[in-house]
Amino acid sequence: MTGGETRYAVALSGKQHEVVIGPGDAVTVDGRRYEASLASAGAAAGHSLLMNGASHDLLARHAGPGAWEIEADGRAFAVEVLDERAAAVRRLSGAAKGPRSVPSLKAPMPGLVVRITVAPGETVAAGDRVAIIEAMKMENELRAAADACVAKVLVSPGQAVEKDQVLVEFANQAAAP
Amino acid sequence: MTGGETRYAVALSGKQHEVVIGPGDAVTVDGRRYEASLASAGAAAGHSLLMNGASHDLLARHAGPGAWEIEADGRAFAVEVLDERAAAVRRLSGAAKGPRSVPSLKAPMPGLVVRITVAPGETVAAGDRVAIIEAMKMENELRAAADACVAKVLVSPGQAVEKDQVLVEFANQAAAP
Amino acid sequence: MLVANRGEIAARVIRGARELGIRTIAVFSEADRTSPHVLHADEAYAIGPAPASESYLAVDKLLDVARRAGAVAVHPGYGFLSERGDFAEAVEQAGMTFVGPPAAAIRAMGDKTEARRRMRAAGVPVVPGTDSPLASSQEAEEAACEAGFPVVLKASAGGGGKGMRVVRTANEVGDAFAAAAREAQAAFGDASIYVERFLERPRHIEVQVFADRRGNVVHLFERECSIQRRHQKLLEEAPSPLLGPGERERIGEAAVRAARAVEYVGAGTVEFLYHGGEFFFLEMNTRLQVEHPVTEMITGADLVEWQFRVASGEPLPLRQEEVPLHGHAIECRITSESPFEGFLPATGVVRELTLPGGPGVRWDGGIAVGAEIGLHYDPLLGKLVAHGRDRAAAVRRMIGALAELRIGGVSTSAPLLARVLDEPDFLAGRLSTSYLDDHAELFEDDLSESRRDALLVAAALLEHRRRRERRVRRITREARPFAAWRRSLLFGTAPATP
Amino acid sequence: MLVANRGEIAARVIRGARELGIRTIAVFSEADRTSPHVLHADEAYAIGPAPASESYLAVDKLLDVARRAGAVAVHPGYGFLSERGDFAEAVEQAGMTFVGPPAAAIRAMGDKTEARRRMRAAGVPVVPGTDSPLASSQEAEEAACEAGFPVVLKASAGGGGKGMRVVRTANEVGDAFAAAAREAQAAFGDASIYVERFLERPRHIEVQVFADRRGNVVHLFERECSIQRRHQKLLEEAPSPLLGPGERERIGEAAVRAARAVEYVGAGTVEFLYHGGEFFFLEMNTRLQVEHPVTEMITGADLVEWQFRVASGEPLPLRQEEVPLHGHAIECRITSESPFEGFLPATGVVRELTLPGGPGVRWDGGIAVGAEIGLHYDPLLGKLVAHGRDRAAAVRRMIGALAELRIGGVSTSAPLLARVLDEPDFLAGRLSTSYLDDHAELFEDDLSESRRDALLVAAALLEHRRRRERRVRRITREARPFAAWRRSLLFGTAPATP
Repeated sequence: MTGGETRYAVALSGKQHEVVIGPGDAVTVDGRRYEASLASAGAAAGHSLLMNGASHDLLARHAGPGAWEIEADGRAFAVEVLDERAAAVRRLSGAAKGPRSVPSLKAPMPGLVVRITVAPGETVAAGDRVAIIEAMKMENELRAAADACVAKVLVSPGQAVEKDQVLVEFANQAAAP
Repeated sequence: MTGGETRYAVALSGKQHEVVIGPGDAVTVDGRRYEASLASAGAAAGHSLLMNGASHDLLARHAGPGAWEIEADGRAFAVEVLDERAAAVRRLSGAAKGPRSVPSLKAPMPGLVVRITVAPGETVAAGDRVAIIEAMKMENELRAAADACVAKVLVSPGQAVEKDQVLVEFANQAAAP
Repeated sequence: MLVANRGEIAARVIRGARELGIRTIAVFSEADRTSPHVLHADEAYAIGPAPASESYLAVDKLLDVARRAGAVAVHPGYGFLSERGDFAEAVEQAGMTFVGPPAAAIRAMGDKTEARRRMRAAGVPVVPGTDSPLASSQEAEEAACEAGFPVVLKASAGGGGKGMRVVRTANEVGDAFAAAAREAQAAFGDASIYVERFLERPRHIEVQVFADRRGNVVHLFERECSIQRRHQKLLEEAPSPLLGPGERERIGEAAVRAARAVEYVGAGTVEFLYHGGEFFFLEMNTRLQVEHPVTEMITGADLVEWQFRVASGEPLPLRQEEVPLHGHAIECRITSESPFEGFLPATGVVRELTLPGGPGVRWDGGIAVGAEIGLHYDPLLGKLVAHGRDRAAAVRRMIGALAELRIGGVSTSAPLLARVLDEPDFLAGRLSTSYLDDHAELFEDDLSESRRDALLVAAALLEHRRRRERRVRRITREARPFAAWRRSLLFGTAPATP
Repeated sequence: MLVANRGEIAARVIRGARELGIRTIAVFSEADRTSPHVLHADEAYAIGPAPASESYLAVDKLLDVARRAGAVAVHPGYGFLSERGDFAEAVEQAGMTFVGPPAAAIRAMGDKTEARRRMRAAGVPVVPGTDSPLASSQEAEEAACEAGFPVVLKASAGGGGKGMRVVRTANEVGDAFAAAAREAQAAFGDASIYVERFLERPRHIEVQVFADRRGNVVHLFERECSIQRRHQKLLEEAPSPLLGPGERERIGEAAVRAARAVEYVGAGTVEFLYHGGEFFFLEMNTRLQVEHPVTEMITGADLVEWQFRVASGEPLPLRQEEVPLHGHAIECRITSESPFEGFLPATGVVRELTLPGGPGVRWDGGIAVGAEIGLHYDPLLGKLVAHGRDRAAAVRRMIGALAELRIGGVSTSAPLLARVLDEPDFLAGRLSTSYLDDHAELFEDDLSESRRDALLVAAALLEHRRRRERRVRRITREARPFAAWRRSLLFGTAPATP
């Protein structure tokens, strides 16, 4: 088994790559061949990866079935690993690009709602200010990621919110009449 | 329960002390009263102890029933905690001083036996050289801890030994005819 | 000596005091029970729940602990109560020494409009703007028009970018005034706002000054702090990369003049905006500054030691001409923020902490493994400082140190700072406070092929191993008949044949 | 550039190279796969199993990696192959630069008896003794009698205390000769032994020298390394606390003379024994020394950078009169040994690693959390270095830094060193290589009452909590009927009534 090859479809930043593991320490990425050695290093998530000798100091965290969060140079990347069968199913169902974006504005961190600057029924353009949240003594402006129509405002000024709590729900412009 | 008092007999360096925990954050050591707060700090064994405000940075490891190894200023101390009943039993059986020393010389670290300088039947005085072990490229002389008679030599030069492996067994002088 | 602070600055002050043989007393909120400053102090006392208003800002509790523990002095650090004249006074009235300037100097500089008046009188150049707090957004609009757009609204009691708003047109003034006042109220308990002309792409250059109780005042050269985001400094260096010796002398003298004007004592920082060859007084911070280590590294002076010596009545250890200037130093503020997600505050538990080492590298930290990074306090986790023979050497050393620094469990500013240190304008010393706005490319994704392949391979290998291990576990389980049997009995189905 | 070493020195060399923009290539044995030097290098290659003879000493493997990775230079660090003339030659023959002195200089100083001859010829004072290796224990006894007891037997190929034995009477010579030869053979592959008069309670003072390829030689002042155990240095400082300026100049000049005598190039250390106002040449270490950081801290020079510059043909960056001397620096060697149990080698896994910080503190480490400390290599885990305005300030800073340093999972030398730093003779500078033998009280148990009570309370509280938690778990389990039921079914007894 360890002498054989295993093929995975690995997605990073919305792009899928083919990674073949084996035989032995060989690993191929979209046809580029490497000798690779991965070893756990440090207290928790630290890993050392050597690829053809090049030394990469990484932090890796398992984030769900097939999902890995890997940190390099202090930046975190979400990487999804599918085996061949799962990748084929994913391709057929047309969902290769991951979950569709939910049309809502979530609190990016715990904090206090200072102001909601939109009302239901209003139309906002990408970049428009939607809400102000105070956290760590600083006011943080939250802006619309895309053109949309405000469907629902779920919080009010003065309210404490958790991370990822939905503040405003949108109806996508596309879906709007 | 947390409001009450619990009494322990705590042994350190062969001496027993009475420690009373409670009520609340109060702790009494041989009658000296402190306000104490202990909190885990750091990755593994780290602890912060505040006693009447004085800050102690400790490492603590559970080392068996009632046995704790506590490191302060980089030095490790073995501390044994007995509840009242166990302490009473211990007193009655006269074993308060801990396990009796085993009449043997053990390897203090893994290494290579260079030489055994005693033979069965020989008498050694405390401080006499008994064996030389090489470890980390250095020769380490092992000496007799007490006057004794050599009963058995269990290893020979060139042999690799594990930590705590018995090298030489003694018959205590007291037990000798 | 009681340290009325937390985090890295409390640790720094405790180190300084310990080296002078001074007994150190820490205080901690419930969130900080096992923070480094608690572990390193001789004594530590609880002062209440996490919110600063109920702990680190609670003057009564602090003085109570100081009295009970027998403190003879109080060091305020920076932030919190460090620039509250009332606190300095309360400490002195309790019969203890306040390690900082006299309350009068704090007040003179703390009221930003008052400070502007006094600086102008002392012949220190000041940016055009109002000399008194604005009563309303109406008044703000008028003052703004007078100073000339763009303008900046600032908290009179402020500092550190809180309660600040840049406004480019008259009809934005209203909103900005309200927001700035809200922030000022929250941060300083005082909603007063004043207005100043806003200089486009100025550099932020500040001068470290030190004064003793005998009237001696020296400066320890300048620091360049132009790399900022929303007036929060991210990276500081000393000396400034583009100041000539003549300018260095002139700005140093202006700073000494500013300190003398308020009869200053102790460590202080006079901040200037530098624009088109001119410099303007911005404000004076009447305390030890976050970025004091870069000054320590180029001068060899221990500023916390100087603070204690001055507080105990000793004269300054050096005359102006004796202050040395060796090489170049850079400080990176490592904050719990996600620079690539709009600098959102990051929270989490510190799972790994690997610190860089070697020559010329210094870490001033306030965290340890296991620390929970919440939202109660400033996001500053620690400061990484590098010193080199010259600026290029210090930059290279800092790049290496940032690469070695590993903080697991919470996002930090480190990766952005590593990019700044490798950016041509930064390397050429073309700095301004708009630097980050002008370099949007620093925030782009730009994985090299080898790095991207490394991420892909790491994930694939991890998933591969995980699956293999699961398979091994499954096989092992199936080989233990009781395991399956037990499960089936519990769930009421027939036992599987082993 | 390939670093043919491991541990803290490999990490140090990699840092130095990285700052000069040099691509770094690490090698590692199976025991070091995730060591810091592997993580910090640009590239890293496996060179075999843990025993050094099959990895770090395997010249062929090292050269093979160097060639495959396209290295143009090899840095040997210290220990391992650093003082093997053959290795230096093999590197040069493979078309790469050896970052170290020429093979001839290594050989001249490597053969300790040859070195003594050449030093005597160059007018460098030498301790009385033999100039050629001893053929037998017979010959050793005669030579010893001639030099005058006490004498010391030393490995010709040696250094670092290995293969050394002090002998006080003629009838001890035989045993000591055999033991020294055995150790020398094991450590250096060469059993040659020579004899020297043994100076009672001498001080170990060494001088850092540096030479370029153009014939310039400078010294960077001396280091005092008298705190030793069995000729293994534990604590070093620079400058020496009791050398006057005249003596400093004389010993520096003698060291430069020694380097010139062997046409030295690169970094080297000339070791002297200082006894009753006289100093005697002991040996020259033809490599970077473990304790080089103290010299870096007082001179501001980066010795690894100097090594690379000299190796690439550049002249020395400073003339003798330009070498500065600022303050005082101390280094503590943090080794995996149990100082209170006869310095037994300690093993274990590093569970916690908390490093000190703040001004004037430097850590050069070769370990990380999770590192397994075995017996294959030197016990040096890292070096803690502190710099201060003067010796007293450096000592106080080091005491604080040692208190902050927390290494969990393996015993270290740190607690003993903390005691040394607080001992009156040390503080007064009354040092000698017998210091530790003369201060047995350092090894005694001496818990203060408050510390002892803290240990007792900590243990009692931990046990108290453990019992309470166990009780809670038991109660919880009893409240879940299935748990008991399942157990009883498995073990064939009747179910307990829930």
